[in-house]
Amino acid sequence: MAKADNRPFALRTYAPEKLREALRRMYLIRRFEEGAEDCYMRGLIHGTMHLSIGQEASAMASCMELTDADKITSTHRGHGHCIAKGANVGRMFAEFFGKETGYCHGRGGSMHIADVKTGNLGANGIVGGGLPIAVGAALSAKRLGKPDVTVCFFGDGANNEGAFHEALNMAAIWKLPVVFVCENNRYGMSTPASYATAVPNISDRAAAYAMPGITVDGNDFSAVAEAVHHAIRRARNGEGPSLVENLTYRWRGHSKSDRNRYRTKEEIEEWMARDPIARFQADLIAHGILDQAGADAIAAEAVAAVAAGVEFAKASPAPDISEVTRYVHAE
Amino acid sequence: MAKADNRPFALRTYAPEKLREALRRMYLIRRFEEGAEDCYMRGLIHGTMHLSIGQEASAMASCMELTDADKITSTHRGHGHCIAKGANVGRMFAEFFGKETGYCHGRGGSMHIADVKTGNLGANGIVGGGLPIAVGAALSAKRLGKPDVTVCFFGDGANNEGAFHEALNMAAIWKLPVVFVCENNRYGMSTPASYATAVPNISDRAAAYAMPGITVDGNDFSAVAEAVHHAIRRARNGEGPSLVENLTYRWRGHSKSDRNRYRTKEEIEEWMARDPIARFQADLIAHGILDQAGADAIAAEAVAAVAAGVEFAKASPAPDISEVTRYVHAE
Amino acid sequence: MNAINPETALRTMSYAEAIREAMALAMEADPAVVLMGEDIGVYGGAFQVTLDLIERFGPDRVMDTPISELGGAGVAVGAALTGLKPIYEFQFSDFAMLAMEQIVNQAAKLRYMLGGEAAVPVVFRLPSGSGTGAAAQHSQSIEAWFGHVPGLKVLQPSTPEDAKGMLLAALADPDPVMIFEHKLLYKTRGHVPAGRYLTPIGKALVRRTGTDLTIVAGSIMVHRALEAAETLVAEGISAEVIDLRSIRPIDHATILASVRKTGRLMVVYEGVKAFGVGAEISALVAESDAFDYLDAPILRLGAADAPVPYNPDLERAAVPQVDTIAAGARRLFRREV
Amino acid sequence: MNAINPETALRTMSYAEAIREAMALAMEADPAVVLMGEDIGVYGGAFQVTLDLIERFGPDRVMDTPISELGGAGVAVGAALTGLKPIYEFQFSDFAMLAMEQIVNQAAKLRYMLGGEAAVPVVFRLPSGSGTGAAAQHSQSIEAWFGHVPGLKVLQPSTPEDAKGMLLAALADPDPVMIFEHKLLYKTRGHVPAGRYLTPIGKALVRRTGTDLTIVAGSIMVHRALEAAETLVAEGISAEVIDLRSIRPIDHATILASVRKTGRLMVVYEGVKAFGVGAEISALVAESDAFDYLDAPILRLGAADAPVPYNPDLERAAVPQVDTIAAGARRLFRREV
Ligand SMILES: Cc1ncc(C[n+]2csc(CCOP(=O)(O)OP(=O)(O)O)c2C)c(N)n1
Ligand SMILES: Cc1ncc(C[n+]2csc(CCOP(=O)(O)OP(=O)(O)O)c2C)c(N)n1
Ligand SMILES: [Mg+2]
Ligand SMILES: [Mg+2]
Repeated sequence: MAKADNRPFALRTYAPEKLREALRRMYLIRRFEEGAEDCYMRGLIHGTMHLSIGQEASAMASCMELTDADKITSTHRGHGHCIAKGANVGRMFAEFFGKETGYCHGRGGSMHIADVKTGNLGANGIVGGGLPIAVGAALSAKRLGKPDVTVCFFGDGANNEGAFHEALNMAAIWKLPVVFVCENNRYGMSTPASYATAVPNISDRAAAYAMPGITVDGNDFSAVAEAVHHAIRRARNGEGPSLVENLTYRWRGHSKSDRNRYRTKEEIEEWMARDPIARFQADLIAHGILDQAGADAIAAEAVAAVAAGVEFAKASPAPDISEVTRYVHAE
Repeated sequence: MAKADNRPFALRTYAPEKLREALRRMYLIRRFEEGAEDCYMRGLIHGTMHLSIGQEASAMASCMELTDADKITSTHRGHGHCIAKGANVGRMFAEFFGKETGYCHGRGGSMHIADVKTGNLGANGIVGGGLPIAVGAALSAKRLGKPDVTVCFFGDGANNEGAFHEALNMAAIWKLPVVFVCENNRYGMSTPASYATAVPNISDRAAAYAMPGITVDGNDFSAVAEAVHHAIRRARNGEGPSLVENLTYRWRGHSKSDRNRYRTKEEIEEWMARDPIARFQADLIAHGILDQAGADAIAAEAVAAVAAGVEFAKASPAPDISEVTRYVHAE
Repeated sequence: MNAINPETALRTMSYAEAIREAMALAMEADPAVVLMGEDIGVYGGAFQVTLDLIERFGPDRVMDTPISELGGAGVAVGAALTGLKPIYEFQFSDFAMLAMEQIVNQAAKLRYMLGGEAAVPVVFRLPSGSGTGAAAQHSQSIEAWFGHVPGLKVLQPSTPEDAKGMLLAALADPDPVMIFEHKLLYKTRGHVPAGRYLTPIGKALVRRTGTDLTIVAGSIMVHRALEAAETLVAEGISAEVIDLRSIRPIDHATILASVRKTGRLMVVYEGVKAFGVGAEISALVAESDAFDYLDAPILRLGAADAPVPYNPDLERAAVPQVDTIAAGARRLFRREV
Repeated sequence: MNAINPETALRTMSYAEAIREAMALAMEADPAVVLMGEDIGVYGGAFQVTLDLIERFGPDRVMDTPISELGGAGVAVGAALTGLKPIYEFQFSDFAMLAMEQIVNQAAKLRYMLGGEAAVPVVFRLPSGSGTGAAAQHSQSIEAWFGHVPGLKVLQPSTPEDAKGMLLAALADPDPVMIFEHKLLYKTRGHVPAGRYLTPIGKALVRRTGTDLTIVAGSIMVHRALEAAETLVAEGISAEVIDLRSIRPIDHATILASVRKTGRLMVVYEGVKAFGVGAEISALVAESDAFDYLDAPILRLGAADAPVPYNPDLERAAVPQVDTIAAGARRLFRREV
């Protein structure tokens, strides 16, 4: 009998390069959002943005098994999903800067960023707005006979929208290949999930749709990867949807205008101590997939990519002011 | 020790007069709807109507403990609820005839019939439309310090509306005095509940709102009365909402334009054999609360009341055509 | 559909049948076309428009949806974004109010928000209008709202021929299209050409030429306006009747040309008068050079300022009828508006 | 609110503070008044309008709702039907699209459908408009839609004084009222009388008198129109600026009187031009006797026919600004529209 493999799921399942790439993308998400925050502070970006710093494991581990043909639907807090799915940070910055080279040609901004070519159907400014859209994407795959799955990201707050209920029910009755990934960061804006949601775990609601539901430590890369892996396998096998709840936390405020009146410094610090990137990196090093020098190189690469992305965005042209109605309809 | 009372819940709980009155109202519902159907066939009523014949136990047993201060919200299939809650069939017919003496002064018709004075906040043409409204009524009771409860009727089809989800969640987090009564007659229009709803019992969804849920034989008066009794007690005690699912069946088509392509004659006949009125009457007779002559008198009384109601409606004046915009705003 | 010879010049069928024929043709030609909606399967739809299609195309392509308009419309949007061409039927246009989010925030805006990198070729069908005794929540005419929404196309066919041609045009369009179908028109009959043809989106049609007065009307009001126009002949009033087949985009040119010719304009529509289709048409003329040709104020005939009442006499009184249209025209000549 | 002497003639506060003062006054006077909405408690609302009210009135009267707009609005409707007077805040007016069913099918129609036997005294507050870089789903101006809905009252205060007075008037009204508050106005300051006063619903206000041109504008556009009017003085154009404080009902009399005087009309609004507020105002004038006084076509300045773009220059270009308003006025004198 072979010796039992006691490594965490992700480490025994994915090739070392794939794991290192995952770490790289997690660093990229972190540095990208810090960079965006910095640009915002310096007045280079207008509007608002919702940072996912602290939630990188949830985004990245949920995308480990997705190809460009697989789809995701994302949220207002979508930079992490976008990068995890394979987007280019230069074009993302360009979008934040409102440039024609941005993913949305400067029309969408942070809340609508999408990269349809890598299967990212877009962030969404409407809480819960992506849920039925994800089910529709899964319906397309099933009807067109494709093996693609759709991963639908949404927050704890979104789970109280009617759209959640309608979408999950339809996905279930039609056994569609979709994985609902709830990123429960404990708050919908300022409102605690424990106040707004009648059940302790959002995955408790999976039973109302006769689908499997599981709650995992969303800052544990491997735990998320494992839960989503099973859900994706189920989806690809035609067994229908699943609900995976990743318990996590955003370090920053809800948006740039958050005055943080609803949570304590202690709570924030407690969660910062559970940094999902540091944890994943430590795991990789502990299991010999990476050494410290390699980790440092990956981290440095992320810094460089972000810096280059900002430069690309700055150097890019703005949309022509006369083209305000361009892209409303097919050309 | 006293001898155990083996009579069905309703019979050991409610006074004989109250039970006989319940039977009377059930007959009234049946005869009223048959009368309405007849008037419709004869061209006296226009539009459409949704008959609840076969579902009388669900309506009546759910209203046994309600006072005029307690509220109900009803549905497009609302005649039974309306009569059970205490409405006058003359004014109901007058409404169907579009008369100024009707409950809605001829503006509403069957789908909007209401009798606010007896606590009926109205039928609703929008499936699921009454669910949040019921929660609002329960909120009023709680905030205004009143002991009133609200019974919210809705169908199996309505349970897939987002409004269901949002309403039940809010009722639960605020522990509001509302009882959600799902009349599962197996179809939403033509669509089987078993197809449209991902779970076998709609009461299975109560767990998603951390509230008690129970499924009962909706044609068994006592079973419904018992389930609703406990739910109302819970509500009045400040313990929050409950979900009661009454399994029942409508003998008629969905509406007057139903061509009945989706269910079999056998199925309909099977359910007609489970007539909730005959069953309740037999129970009352078996337990000596009524004899056959008394039952016949009650039935005859319903016939007479319906005939008188039709006459009242016919004799009533129509609204003045110049008053088409009357009642849009407070006068 | 089966027994009709495509060579026959005058194929007559009902508006509902014409829509059904368009759907069947499209489904035969393109496996990506799917139908979604409540009770559109064995029931055939509340107005029997999809009757028997589930037998022909199966439940995978004629999908009964749960009573979940927001979700259903959203699934259609997501499907359209990823390769299907869904036709989503709202059982009544009133229920589109549950799905405004997906129609307006998502379908209409996705291409733009994504900088042209995505398309949402979805078609929404919406049975609309009053006259059936179904009262306030089942009788509305809310098409004007969607005229206010960039990214949408909004159609309202008045004949079986257009009902078919517009649905086929909508399916050929890469962007979201809403088609308002008047419930009272479903059983009206008319000539419908065989095979596939596209009624151009955004083009109004002069249904009757006249010299003294332009009546712009849409959907069922076209028929009432035509009837009223006939009664006006005896009074020496020659009315031109324009069928406003498309609310978004609007065919300015046809309307303005007619007004320049007649010097008088009346707009007839079933929606509530205020903020309705009439306001937009009136404003288009009032801001154009056709303004100089006007010999009388612009008259709007829309619904009374009330929800649709149940009582049949009130219901009739609430919206323009042949006699009120004719009376409106007369007022324009006496200048008493 | 606390330290201010009610005798002081010029109490200055922000638009947001004025709304807050109105809510606090109403809540003190009437225990039936409750606030509902997302993050209106400790967070103080997305735009800080309800800041600190939860501390004063407690969570039973300042109720954070889950992210459930349809349900939340519906709960407010049900509560209004049964004795409470809820003020429901949509975090952004864009999200009202999730609740159109409850607003339009229920709140607006209940009194009518029930033949006058019920009332729904609910107030919906809707932060609205562009200019914040929040892009297509957080920047819309959809007030025109509600102008099309009998049973509703629709307000758009442009000053702190009106913001307070209209909210108090809305609470005193027995029927549902929607108040559109422009996000860019929240921090603008102005005089606000102390105590309880009601700004009449349905009355427009002449903010600037003039003789040559009538500009009808609402909400933030009032300020831009006033600024444009000043620049026009040098060019010899005397513009009258009317603040369209109420969209439903509309104050015909004030608008028509002004147009009869000036002979020229321009309507400025932030919603999409087509089917917007401008269409209704234009049509009202074009169907009235004021039509005879018009010396030029009626000009509408609304938003570009596109969703609101993210890029700040595009965003600015998409809606009327002071310079485009002034240019519009000039066009009316050159008759090049
Ligand atoms: C329909 C809708 N309602 C409200 C909002 C405002 N809003 C934006 S994000 C947010 C909180 C969402 O919470 P959650 O789903 O938990 O996601 P998180 O922000 O925590 O990632 C709210 C209320 C919105 N954008 N859309
Ligand atoms: C929002 C909405 N969607 C659809 C309809 C059309 N409709 C009316 S009743 C009905 C079926 C409702 O089913 P259920 O809730 O089970 O009630 P039942 O008719 O069986 O009593 C449908 C689809 C509607 N009135 N409102
Ligand atoms: Mg959250
Ligand atoms: Mg049913």
